[in-house]
Amino acid sequence: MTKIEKIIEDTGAFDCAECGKCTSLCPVAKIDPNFAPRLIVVKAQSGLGEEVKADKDIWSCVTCEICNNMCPYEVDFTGFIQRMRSEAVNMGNVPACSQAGAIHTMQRLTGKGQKQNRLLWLTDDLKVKDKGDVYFFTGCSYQLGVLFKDKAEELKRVPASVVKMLNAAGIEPVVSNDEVCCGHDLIWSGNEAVFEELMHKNIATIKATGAKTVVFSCAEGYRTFSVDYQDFLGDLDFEVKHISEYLLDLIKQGKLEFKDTNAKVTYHDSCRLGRHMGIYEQPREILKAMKVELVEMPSIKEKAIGCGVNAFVSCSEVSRKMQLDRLLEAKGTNTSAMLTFCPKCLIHYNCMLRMEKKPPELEKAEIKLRDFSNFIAENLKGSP
Amino acid sequence: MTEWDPKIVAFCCNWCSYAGADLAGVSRMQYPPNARVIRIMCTGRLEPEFILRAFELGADGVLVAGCHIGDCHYVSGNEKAEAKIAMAAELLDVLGIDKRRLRLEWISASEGRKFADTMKDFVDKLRELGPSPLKGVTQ
Amino acid sequence: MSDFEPKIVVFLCNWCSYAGADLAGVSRYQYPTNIRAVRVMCSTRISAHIVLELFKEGADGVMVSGCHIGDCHYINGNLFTKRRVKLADDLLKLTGVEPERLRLEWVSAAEGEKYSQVITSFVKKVKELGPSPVLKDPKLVTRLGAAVMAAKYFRSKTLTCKEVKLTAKGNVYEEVIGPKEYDLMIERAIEDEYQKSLILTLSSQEARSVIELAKEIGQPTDRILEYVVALRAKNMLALDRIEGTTPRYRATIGGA
Amino acid sequence: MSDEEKRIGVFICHCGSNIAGFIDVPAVTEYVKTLPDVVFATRNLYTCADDGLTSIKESIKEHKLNRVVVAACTPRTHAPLFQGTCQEAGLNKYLFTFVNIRDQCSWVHMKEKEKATEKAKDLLRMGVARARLLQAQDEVKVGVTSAAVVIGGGVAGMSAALSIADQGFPVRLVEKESELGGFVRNLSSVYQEREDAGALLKTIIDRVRSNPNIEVLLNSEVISADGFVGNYDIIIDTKGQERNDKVGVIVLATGTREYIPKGLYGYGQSPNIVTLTEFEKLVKERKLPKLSSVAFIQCVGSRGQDKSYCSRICCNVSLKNAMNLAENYKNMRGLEGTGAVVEAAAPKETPSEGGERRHGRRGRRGGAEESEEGGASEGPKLEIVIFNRDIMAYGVDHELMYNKAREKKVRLVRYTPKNIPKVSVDSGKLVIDYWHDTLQMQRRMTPDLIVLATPVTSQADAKEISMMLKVPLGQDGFFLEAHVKLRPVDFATDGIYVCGTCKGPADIPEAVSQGIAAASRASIPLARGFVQPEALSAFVDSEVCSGCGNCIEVCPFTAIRKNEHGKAEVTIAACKGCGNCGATCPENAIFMNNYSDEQLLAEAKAALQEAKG
Amino acid sequence: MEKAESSVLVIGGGVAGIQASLDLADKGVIVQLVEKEPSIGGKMAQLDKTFPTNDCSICILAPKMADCYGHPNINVWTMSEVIGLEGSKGNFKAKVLKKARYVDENKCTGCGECLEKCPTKGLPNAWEQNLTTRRAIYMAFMQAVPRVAIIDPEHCRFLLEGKCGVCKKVCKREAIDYDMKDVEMEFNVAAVVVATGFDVWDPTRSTEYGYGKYPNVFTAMEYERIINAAGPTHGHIQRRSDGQEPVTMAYIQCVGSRNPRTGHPYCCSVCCMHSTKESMLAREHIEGIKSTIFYKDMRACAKGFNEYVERNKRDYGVEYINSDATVQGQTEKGNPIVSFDVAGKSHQKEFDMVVLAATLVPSKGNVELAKKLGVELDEFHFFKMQNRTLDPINSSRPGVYLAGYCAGPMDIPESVAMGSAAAAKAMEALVQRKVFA
Repeated sequence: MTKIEKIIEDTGAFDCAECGKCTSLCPVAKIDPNFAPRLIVVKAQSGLGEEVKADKDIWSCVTCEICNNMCPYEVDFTGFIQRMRSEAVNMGNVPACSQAGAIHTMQRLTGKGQKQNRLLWLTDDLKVKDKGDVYFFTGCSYQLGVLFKDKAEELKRVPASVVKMLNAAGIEPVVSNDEVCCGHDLIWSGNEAVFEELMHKNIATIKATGAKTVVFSCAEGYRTFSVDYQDFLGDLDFEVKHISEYLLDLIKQGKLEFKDTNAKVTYHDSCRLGRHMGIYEQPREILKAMKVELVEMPSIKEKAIGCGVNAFVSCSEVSRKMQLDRLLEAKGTNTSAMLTFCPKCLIHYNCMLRMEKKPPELEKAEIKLRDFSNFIAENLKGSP
Repeated sequence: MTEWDPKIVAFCCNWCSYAGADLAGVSRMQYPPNARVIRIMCTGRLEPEFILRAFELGADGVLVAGCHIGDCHYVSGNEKAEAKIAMAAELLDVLGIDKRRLRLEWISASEGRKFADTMKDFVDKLRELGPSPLKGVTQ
Repeated sequence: MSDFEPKIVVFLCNWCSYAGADLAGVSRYQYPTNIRAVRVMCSTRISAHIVLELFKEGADGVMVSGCHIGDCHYINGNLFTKRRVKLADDLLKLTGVEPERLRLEWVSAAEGEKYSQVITSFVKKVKELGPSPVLKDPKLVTRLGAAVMAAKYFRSKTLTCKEVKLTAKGNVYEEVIGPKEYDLMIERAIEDEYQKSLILTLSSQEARSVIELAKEIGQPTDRILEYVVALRAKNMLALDRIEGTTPRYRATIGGA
Repeated sequence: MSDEEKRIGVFICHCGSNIAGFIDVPAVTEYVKTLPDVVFATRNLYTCADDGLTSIKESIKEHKLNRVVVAACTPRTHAPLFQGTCQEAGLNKYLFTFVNIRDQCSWVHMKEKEKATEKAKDLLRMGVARARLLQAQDEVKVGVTSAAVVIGGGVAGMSAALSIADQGFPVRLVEKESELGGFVRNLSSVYQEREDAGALLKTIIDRVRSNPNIEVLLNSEVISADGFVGNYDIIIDTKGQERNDKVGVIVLATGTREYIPKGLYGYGQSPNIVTLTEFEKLVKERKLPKLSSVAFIQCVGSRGQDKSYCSRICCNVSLKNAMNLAENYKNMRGLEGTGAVVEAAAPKETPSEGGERRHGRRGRRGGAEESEEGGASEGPKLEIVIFNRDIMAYGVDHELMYNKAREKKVRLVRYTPKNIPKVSVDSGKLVIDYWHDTLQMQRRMTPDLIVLATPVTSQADAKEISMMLKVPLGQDGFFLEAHVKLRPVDFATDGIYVCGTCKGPADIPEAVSQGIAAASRASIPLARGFVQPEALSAFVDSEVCSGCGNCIEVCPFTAIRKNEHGKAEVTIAACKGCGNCGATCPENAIFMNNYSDEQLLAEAKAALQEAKG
Repeated sequence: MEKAESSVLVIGGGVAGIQASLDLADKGVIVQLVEKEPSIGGKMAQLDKTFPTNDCSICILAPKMADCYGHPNINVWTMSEVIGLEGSKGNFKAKVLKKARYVDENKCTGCGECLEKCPTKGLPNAWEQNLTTRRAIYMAFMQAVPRVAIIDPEHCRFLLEGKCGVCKKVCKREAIDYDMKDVEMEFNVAAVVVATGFDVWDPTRSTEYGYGKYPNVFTAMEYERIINAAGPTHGHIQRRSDGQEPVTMAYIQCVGSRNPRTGHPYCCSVCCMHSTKESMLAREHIEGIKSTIFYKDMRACAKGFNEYVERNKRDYGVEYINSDATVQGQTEKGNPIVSFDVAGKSHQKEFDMVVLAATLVPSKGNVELAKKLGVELDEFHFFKMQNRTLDPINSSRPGVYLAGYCAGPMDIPESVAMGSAAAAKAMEALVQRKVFA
């Protein structure tokens, strides 16, 4: 069995009945009619795998998983794309990464074995432990906040916000300076080798703390642990939870209280958290518990429009159009902020909002992007 | 690695610093051989990625040298570089790479001496800091 | 003419149109009171002569309503209905009674509203036409009598039931006849039958000469002569007496 | 009867205010009393209520009524009730008539009370006119021969025979071949469960053979059938020996045969181009050649290529065979063991419940070995392609098989009639050049075997049987049932029923189902022991009849035939009273019971008289 | 009570159940026909026309309904459900719960006076797919059999608050009975025929079609009512958003079916054909209407179906596009935008109206009923056949037989045939009982 055959086998690409539903739903195909998910899969099935590997379409896919979610035959399109990308890279079809690839390099660098300073955000008022049941995977929020200072500096505050929330509920999470990048952007840009290294490091780090539950604020880290790590390693020794799930439990137990706020917000389902992981209701329920008014955009949940970029490999006109569509929807809600758990969404949407020549429709848009965890933490009872 | 010697990647802008380095040469000013100079048109062109890549590929230090503020051949490229370097430094810090391993200097075409001194000083500093923390592991 | 309330007889097939008429009632669709419905099992039951008989009795209008083509409870009865109503229509035209007084409609069991609309429009049409001229005009009565007779004739009846056979499968020589050709064939046959019936009817009242008949019927004498010869050959018409040189004929079988 | 004094009683219903609110019922009642032969007229708040019905019964006795008219809602719902009431009072139900003054009068003229009242009077006058001409009718009871003949011993015919027999009636099962089984004898496996077709047939044949009510006549044909529902005289020919028999009902299950694709897709040019049924035989006889690549081509000769219809079953048969090849090729060739042809039918896939699996991935990268099927190691895989226009995997099992086939890497390539695959034979090698519609490119494959899925078609003797039994064939050559929706196993002619593939393509469960259904219909007259149609039938006055045969031609139920005197004769048991013959008869020799010309004209003409008073 | 040896219980009064009942009753068997709705007729009564002949559905069904109700051997129990089945083949004891209708079936004449006077208006008319309203006392539908009113106890003011009583006042037949109670009945029967039919799947659960979000997206069942002359719009095709007549229409196939994700991986067998029929009828209603059918596989695979589809293409100009399609938004005018894939290229097209061929799924009540009957369901909640090839009519319990869609997807003639077949099986059970008793 060749590698491509194995990929087809594992992702169920042979189940495709060529119905075309994926294309009809695909946000990329809508903007670029020459792109069709079904065509990629049918080509691979029909013995034209080499062509698929060499084609730029492999990088045009935004891996938003609308197709996966709706494919009647459960063909794992994004899984197929993810794995074909690594094949593509091997044959020299490489993506044009944003920021010349700085993000990917930064991520690779986390795993070189040096002593990092990952916990710079950790102030004295925050209570954390070295060993314990609950591990908080901080991810690269802070680093991204540094790297995108002009676009998303608030990301630097996310880890602190999460610890603050957990502390407020009486939980002292474990955080570790030995943690490395989860590898999300690496696996999605075809670098399986380094991804695996990072994965093993993280698993070892978490194991060493004795954690039974690992919580994430970052949607991508959550997805990577839940899907990709398990794809390589099988079941993990610990439970993987998103902060929204985790917090909602705490809220239901009455362990968290919020101050009165008359904020009116809208919520953006990022593809990783929503379609990839099926977390739609928890963030909404948290907002309800916070008594924050939620105004929904027209496309939400499984139909939510994505940010148009994945793993910083596919920033194009398609991305711009998708971002614009989403921001116009957000503008239509007349709310003070669009909340999201995905740091990338924050960066990409802000990238458009802060463009020097932004589209005229956005000229007067008051919409602001906000990280959800930060927003919760700011509204905890007793916070300034 | 008994004979460790710092490796430096130096990004020099075409108009000022590269000319300054030339001048140092023309003037036969001696400085340690640890730097590999990469000419760029302007420090404004410098991407943080270059710095990160340099370290990833084994550099012990990165030097960025451009025109003095106000002298930029492209008006304000060097101002942008300043911001980027600051950001890169902060990032290096988080990554556990001492930010002193990254150095930004303004060296004009006439400052051959400054170029040579900067190099000497940087190599000394790096010797103090020892090999890049990324090394030992990548082998 | 505003106070003219026509009397209209409507034949409804039991399975579709009668149910449709009931549905109009159940749904309270209102329509004029002028219609008098007669229920039959299938619209195919209504032969042309029944329709013509009613016109002869002074009906202001007659409507036949059955299932839509293809919906017939008896498979294809309504195909024949179509033919039979066409036959009545052709004969009606020959008598000089306005053919608009006869109508064929398909109303299904779900079409209560359509039924009320069909009735409303038909009543309106008949009101526009005014009262039936038949009862005031003995000539028309005679002609309708002849039409009734013609409708009952072998040839008319046989031809009307052979449409499918002749237009689809062909005659005994396996010649398939086109629908238009078939229509034309029927029209000609019906006209012949009608004229013959009229001759018989007129000559059953009193012995008639060919010229008299030609005048009464409004056809050329040679044509009437042909019919007279044909009828004599079948012993339906006999020489009564010769007045001068003019032979006068009398029908041997009763006219209408 | 006609001389008898007519005594008509009229009952007018108020239906609460539904009628009385819009029609002056008392005035109508008074008017009715003035009509000839009306000896009694009354009105009820609800005629259908107990007191109303009692009043009808009592009045019949008290006033010696011999005709009853009820004016009320609609006969469609209420006529049977009043007819029953008349019968209870000893009055023949055909002496009852209904006048619709609610659904077709009061409710549709709610704002014109005066005119509606006039109309109601007219309607009653019409009803009374009709009532005067009503005749008592006896519903004719015709006895039934308590036996059935089933023509055709395939699965449909056997199923029909079994069910009729199990309902307690003797059955002759007539099969023209020398053994039972029909078309299924050609097949190697049955696709629903992919079980052995031979074993399945054996089960059914054993059931038939051991049923004491079934007489199996092999090498036999029904060569003549005469009569009508309940009473058929048939002649069965067994190898030249004729046997006269009497049966009450006939079930047709004459089956089907495969279309031979002469001149299509290189058929005949290579022994490795076979039809689907020939392929089944190869499998059954274990003569399958060594294969590395197989192509199935669907819709060969069907869906407009020669036959206009879709043959329904071939997609699923091809899918079954493709899957057998993919899963079980070794066993199919009989290289191993001597067990059943298909041993290792895979367990039925349990599909996942709604949306829980967000990631459709079937194998993990880490766990490659465990997820792999053993098949991969057994040398090169068999390439299987099905060229199709649409896959007709209707229903549950077929669609699941379709999904499963793709999982097994059966490739499905769609073609359109404009771009059909081209088969060529190049020095013994098979080549298929085809246009891939999704990829929009010309492609080629070189299979070892090409299987052409051709439709099933009607039997050669279908026309003969159709003429013998006077039952129609459709345009496609299959027998035409009475109504495609609601009478799927009946013919328009009572007493003859149809099931299985002689009526159109059907798979085995469908044929079985239809067979049992036909048995149900056929055993109705057998169970009743008689047929008793409503007394609405036509009557031929044989004195007047000229024997022209027009009526025979128009009768949709073949209820009229020429008797030995050359005159038309109506089989009352088969007549439904539509009146087509009556309207057609050029001699006016046909009289319609209960809907005679006289009655219709009397009713209609009464409408034209001006109402008095 | 009837003797078991001459009685059969039929559950479900749709076309399959009616057929089974009539076949049995014509053989002299006493049939207890149990229907949970207020009228028999089932889903077929709701359809406008039937394919491939475009016969008027209610026209051909109504005589059967009337025959069934009026048959001396059939007892029709509407508003009733089976709540238990004891015993064994040949000798069952069935418990049936007849729910209170609050209107005496023997008295009500179906005049409808009460319907006009009832003050509680505006309740959704489920039979008309909620496209119109009814009152608290209502008739199941125009051609209902029995044609008897029914009171909705959840909305009747009298039943809820003890005030009102208008219907009782206007009913001169005194048919209204507010004190009516649910009644439990018991029947001795030799066999049981299950014919519970299907439910139409609610496509709001599949967001890709925008049903419920975009007003001009309809289900096929809604559309059947819309084009029906007796339906909520009197047969005029109108958009939900503005009442306008559509000029372009799209029909999307396999909505919720052939989709393992929705739990319905199977093909419902009829949608290709009913969409073909509906597009044909659209053209008969509106001259010049342009219809497009989006399909995965055009399953026109029974008698006359392929020809029907070809005729639709040729004579009615209906376009067939081989792609699964979804509704991705709507224009300002409320035109749904349909997105689809032709030969690997994405297309978006707006239509005035979209009709979804929402799949038909086993009746919701099957799970509960199967428990009560002691029979097995398959994983999709269809009643399980004992053996698909050999004994497709038998359920897993001897003496209980299956007919119609409750045993798997099928169209009307198949359901009718299976109705007859189930009757035959039930008859066999009766005969065996007599022989071996």
